[in-house]
Amino acid sequence: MTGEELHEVALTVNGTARTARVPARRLLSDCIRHDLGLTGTHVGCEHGVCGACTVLLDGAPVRSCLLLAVSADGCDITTVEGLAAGDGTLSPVQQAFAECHGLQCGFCTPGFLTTITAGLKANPEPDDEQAREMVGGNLCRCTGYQNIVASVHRAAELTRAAGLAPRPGAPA
Amino acid sequence: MKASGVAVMRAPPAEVWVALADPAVLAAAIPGCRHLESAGPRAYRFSIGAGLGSLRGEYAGEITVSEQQEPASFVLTAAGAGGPGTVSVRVRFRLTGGAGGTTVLGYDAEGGVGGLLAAAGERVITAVAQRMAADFFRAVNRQLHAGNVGAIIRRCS
Amino acid sequence: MKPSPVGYSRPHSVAEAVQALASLGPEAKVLAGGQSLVPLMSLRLARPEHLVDINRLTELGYIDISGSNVTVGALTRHAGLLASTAAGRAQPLLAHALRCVAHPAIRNRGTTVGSLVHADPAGEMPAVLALLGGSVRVASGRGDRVIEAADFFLGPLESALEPDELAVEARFPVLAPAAGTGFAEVSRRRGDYAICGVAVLASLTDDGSSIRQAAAAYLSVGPVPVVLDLTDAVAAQPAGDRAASYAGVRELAAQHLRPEGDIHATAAYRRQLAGVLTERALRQAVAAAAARIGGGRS
Amino acid sequence: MSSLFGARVQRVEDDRLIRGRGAYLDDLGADALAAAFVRSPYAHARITGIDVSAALEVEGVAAIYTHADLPDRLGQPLPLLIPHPDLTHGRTPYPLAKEEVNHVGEAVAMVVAADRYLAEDAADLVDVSYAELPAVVGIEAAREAADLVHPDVPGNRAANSVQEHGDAAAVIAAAPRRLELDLHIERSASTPLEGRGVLARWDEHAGQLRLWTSTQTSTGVRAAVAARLGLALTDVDVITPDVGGGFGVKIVHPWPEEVLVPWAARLLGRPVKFTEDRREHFIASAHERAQLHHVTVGFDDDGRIRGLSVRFWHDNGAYVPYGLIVPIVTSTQLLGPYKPDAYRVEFDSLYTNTVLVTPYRGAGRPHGCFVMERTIDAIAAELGLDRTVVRERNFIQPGEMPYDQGLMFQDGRPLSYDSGDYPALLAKLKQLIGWDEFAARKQAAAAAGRRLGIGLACYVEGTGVGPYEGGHVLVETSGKVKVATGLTTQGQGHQTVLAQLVADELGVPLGDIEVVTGDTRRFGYAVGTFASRTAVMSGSAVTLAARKAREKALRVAANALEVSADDLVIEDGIVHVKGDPDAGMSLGTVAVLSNPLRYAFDEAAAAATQFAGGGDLTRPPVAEDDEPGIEGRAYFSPVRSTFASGMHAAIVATDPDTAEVTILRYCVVHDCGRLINPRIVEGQIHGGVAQGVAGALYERMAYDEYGQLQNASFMDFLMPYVSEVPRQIEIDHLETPSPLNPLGVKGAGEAGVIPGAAVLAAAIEDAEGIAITSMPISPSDLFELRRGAGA
Repeated sequence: MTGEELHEVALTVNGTARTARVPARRLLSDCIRHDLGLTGTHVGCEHGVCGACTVLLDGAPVRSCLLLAVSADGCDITTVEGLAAGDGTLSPVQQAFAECHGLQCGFCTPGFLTTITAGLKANPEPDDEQAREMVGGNLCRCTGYQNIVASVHRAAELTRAAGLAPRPGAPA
Repeated sequence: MKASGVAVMRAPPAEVWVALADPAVLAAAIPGCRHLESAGPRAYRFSIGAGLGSLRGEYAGEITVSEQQEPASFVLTAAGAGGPGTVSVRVRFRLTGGAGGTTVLGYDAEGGVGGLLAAAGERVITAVAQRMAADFFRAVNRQLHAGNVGAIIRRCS
Repeated sequence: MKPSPVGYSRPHSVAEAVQALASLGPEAKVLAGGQSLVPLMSLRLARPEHLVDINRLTELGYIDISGSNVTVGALTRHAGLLASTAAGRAQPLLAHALRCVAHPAIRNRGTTVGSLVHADPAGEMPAVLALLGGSVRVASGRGDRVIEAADFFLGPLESALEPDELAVEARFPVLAPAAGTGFAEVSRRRGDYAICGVAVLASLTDDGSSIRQAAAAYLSVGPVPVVLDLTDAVAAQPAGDRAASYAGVRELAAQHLRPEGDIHATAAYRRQLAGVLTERALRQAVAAAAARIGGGRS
Repeated sequence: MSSLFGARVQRVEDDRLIRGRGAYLDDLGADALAAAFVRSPYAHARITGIDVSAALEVEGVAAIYTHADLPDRLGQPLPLLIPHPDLTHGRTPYPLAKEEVNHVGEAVAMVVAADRYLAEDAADLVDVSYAELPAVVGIEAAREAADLVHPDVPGNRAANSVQEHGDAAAVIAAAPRRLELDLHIERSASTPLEGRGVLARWDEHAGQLRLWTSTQTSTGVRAAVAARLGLALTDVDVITPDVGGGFGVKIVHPWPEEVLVPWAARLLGRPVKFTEDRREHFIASAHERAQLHHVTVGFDDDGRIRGLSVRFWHDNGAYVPYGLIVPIVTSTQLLGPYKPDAYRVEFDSLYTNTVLVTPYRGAGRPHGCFVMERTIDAIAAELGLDRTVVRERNFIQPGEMPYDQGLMFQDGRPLSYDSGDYPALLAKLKQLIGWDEFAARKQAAAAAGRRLGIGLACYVEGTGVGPYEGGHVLVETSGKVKVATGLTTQGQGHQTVLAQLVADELGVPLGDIEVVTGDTRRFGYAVGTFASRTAVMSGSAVTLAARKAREKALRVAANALEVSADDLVIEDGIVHVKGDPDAGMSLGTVAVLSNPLRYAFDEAAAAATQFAGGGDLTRPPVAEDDEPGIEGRAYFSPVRSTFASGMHAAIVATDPDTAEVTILRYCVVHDCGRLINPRIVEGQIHGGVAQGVAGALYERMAYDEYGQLQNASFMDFLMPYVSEVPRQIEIDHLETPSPLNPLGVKGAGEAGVIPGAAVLAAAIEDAEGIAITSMPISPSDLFELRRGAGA
């Protein structure tokens, strides 16, 4: 078997222009983790069920294990590393997870953080049903979700208090 | 996985029997059959491209025919392996004369898939297998009588 | 769980796309949302030799509501269609069913036309297309053609597209006046493939007093979406009446459907669900129709 | 400074993790080669040939290994970790299959390539020919033994074990009433979100191995790998990075990959990494839970249990590397808070051609609880008594503590409960869920066409088993405190809890304390993380170590301040005279003074050099019985386990049409002794309950008759989303301290999962009026039960 054809992929990741040369079959999750070295995005199943690999693609949550990197060429991507402010201040969602014990092993957490960040942007004041719906596509094996749902409400509170919208690191 | 059913073949049992024992007919009838060669008495080596839609795979393996009671019944055993996993199936065919020179071909198939197929394909395997069975009999019919397509009645247990 | 090697091209027009498909042959596959294809590739159950990525064909990202159809372009994502209030008004069943398609993150990327072409017997949108009697327009080097829903779904994961054809749009007929729709499904977990699902379309007499016609389409009970005419069981049943008995449809469904068992449900349980859900979806549909007529009057 | 013991402190672990700066196994070793495995597609087969020639052609392939390539020691079967006298036919797998495969997923060949994609391409091209053998699947097939998994293991029986106190048979025969039940629990698995993984670097010059592995026991892996690779312990470091959940499956060691990867890294002179994917985790790690039980119970008209006899069959899968822990725990923990006059338990541990079985959170307790609680519910039904009344009448009373059940526990020591108050727990639970008011609510619901049911279950959980753990506490000259313990952490919040304990002992702020777990470079003696033992074992050890450091610090400060140590206190990192904050010095300064120096490397150090003056010139700088530095090392080894307890109750609604089960309320009362951090304990309960619900209603391993696992993916293995777990888990605590450790604590990690199947089976049975004897139960199962009952 001879070497595969490589394709140039240009992405804006957390506000920074990045490029990688990857074969067509490279999953976006692997490209982010291994080609770009942003290992905060985790891979829990590689068939699109667990949501640990969720990133924001042009502002919308997607499973990075269900995208080929080549197909995301030219897109704007926000990963967990892009959620905190430039000065390191935690985003309201991150703050809420710390306050509410919203994580245990932390492996699924990046997927929840990105999902909720986008979710609260679309719906800043979710009721309990909407809060659960917001995280309804992400698996967590540790927390029983109790404190994750609490974190969604707390994050909404913090966002309102700070009078700022949840930030994807880069403009959507 | 079990499947049984009945196919009406537009030819008398004797002809159907001959057709089903003919490698050329089998090669043309087995869905996706790339290659079929004799591997000793009542044994064939095959390679097929099987599956449907996105779910395709290359398989290679052996078919053996046993328990022959011409022209009433025989057992066909096929075992193959390919990228997506392993497939093994054992089919007992029963041939009985039907109205107007037809043959009622009853079959009871019992099979299993292994490897990747079993792990992730479970949801559609049965349906795929039944469709392949239907295609097989349709094709055998086509061989028997150009264009004449047997009515396939499926029952699943 | 990594895809096997695959070729890749990214056409910038439908013409380029169909030309690529024609030249690449049957082992090439179209990549749209990829929410079904990519996991199959990662599991190496699907090993296409080449991918034709249509995500740059932004001209196919449309939703057109004119005349008798909601027409959805091949690059319209589920989420986009779900968000379209106009589409929701013209054919409420689209939104009902789309809400049951996996999870939001999947709907953000997955395309509605793609889910039709994938022809998963457990998919919601194939059942919707089948119930509404919609169609799919496909393009190829040999020209365009329109495939009616009835001819579109051949078997599990098998649609009527030829290898060199690209599905460019799906047409969902708009909801007729005095008609309503309902959708009900049971899945093990929220967002999973349904164990059984039912979409119902019902129309009432002009005065809205009783049912004129009703039909259901089922997912996960056969190799393709199954459409069942419910009219005989419920014709002339009073509408909008809580006490009205639609139990007849349970029998009908039980008689006509031949679901199979799997690791999640026995065939008998599926048959039971088909009946129960048919009645539930029918109630929704009748109530919706009655409301429209009521709304129309006031 | 107020005590942190019992405070709902925010976790110190979280900041890194929520920023995406965690370092899990696959986040490491960007320069490493990737390993992939060729795994058996057959449940049982002889390997008749392996052809790797085509695979070797794949570009980027560094090596492909089969059993034939393994050197002597490595070619042997993996160790039987926990030998038990009853385990007469223990069999363990080879790192790579030799001649025969015994379950789908067993590793046959190892491919090492430039990346995982290429490794999988090559693995696809390894051509293995098999001669299929009949597969033994399921407990019944194993018991019938028409076919054998291992030809030299008659009856597929790895072990037969019997324990008895009193003459159960006689007592049952003499009892006024008798019942027999058959109770079944299906397979599930730990399924942490992060699978297994291992990264190895071999330092050719130093002749040393550094291994990172996603494990629950780094010292265990270290010992096993050193032995297999013929290395000295001192030449092997094992480091546990962040671990994405364990729940039991990562206590098993060494996994084939854990010995093969470092061996290959040494051979190839390149770092090698294996990251298990999701499908591999389903077919190549471990499962748990499958057991079949036959119960015979004799009781009197008041519901008092006289004699109990349980015969059960445990499916241990293809191999038993972890011994008999699961069935032994079932057989001993089954008794829960009750005290039958006589008890006999006998089990067979049986081989099947399926993935091996090792502890999963609860480790045999959920099965035991299910059996005991279903039995008590059956007695209540038989006598027409309230289910809580029958339980009360069988409880061990607080005054009877410590209570010896007359059996041997999983640690080889007496099964003797240290403390607990079961009547008080039940009273709390009845209050919390409104047990006495439920009947009326159920009736009202029925009138409206809704089916409601309530159930409860009680358990006692042996936690904090030995043999020991240790702790090390070091005060740096900066005043920062470095703490290390050898066991590992998988998200339970150990760093936070251990830091809370040290902060209290040393009087330093939480932020000045750094806790390291599972790194053999920092602490070499340890056992591992299992059986809810960290708070008890490492908590106690670290506390004792901190006390030593404190005592030393006070002594040094007392000398420097020329006061009596008894007059000193440490507050906020300052050692000072009681009531006089100005008469003191920082712990950092004390650390400097504790280490007489010849060389000054900074201001602080200068104060400790030989010409700095001070000190008694007639005595040696370091006294004969003393050591430099402020540090303490201590070990904790309790005489036996602590026994936590709890009771759960749930109210469910069952849909008359679709047979779907909805949990309306789920209540927990819990007693794990003194609570170090209630927030963390509650988090552990939440997660446990979710796994309990999963095991009761959703998760099972669906093997077909050929030994193919049909749901080896998150598509069909139904791990619950938020939509499947109770909306609110209501928790109340009781604190009966354990007399067996300095903290009075008991374990809390597994508690939440234990009664799940028992509680929900009881609630569904109450709603449906149909006996529920097998779990998990799906809507389809319930529908079929209804059909069978003609309902």
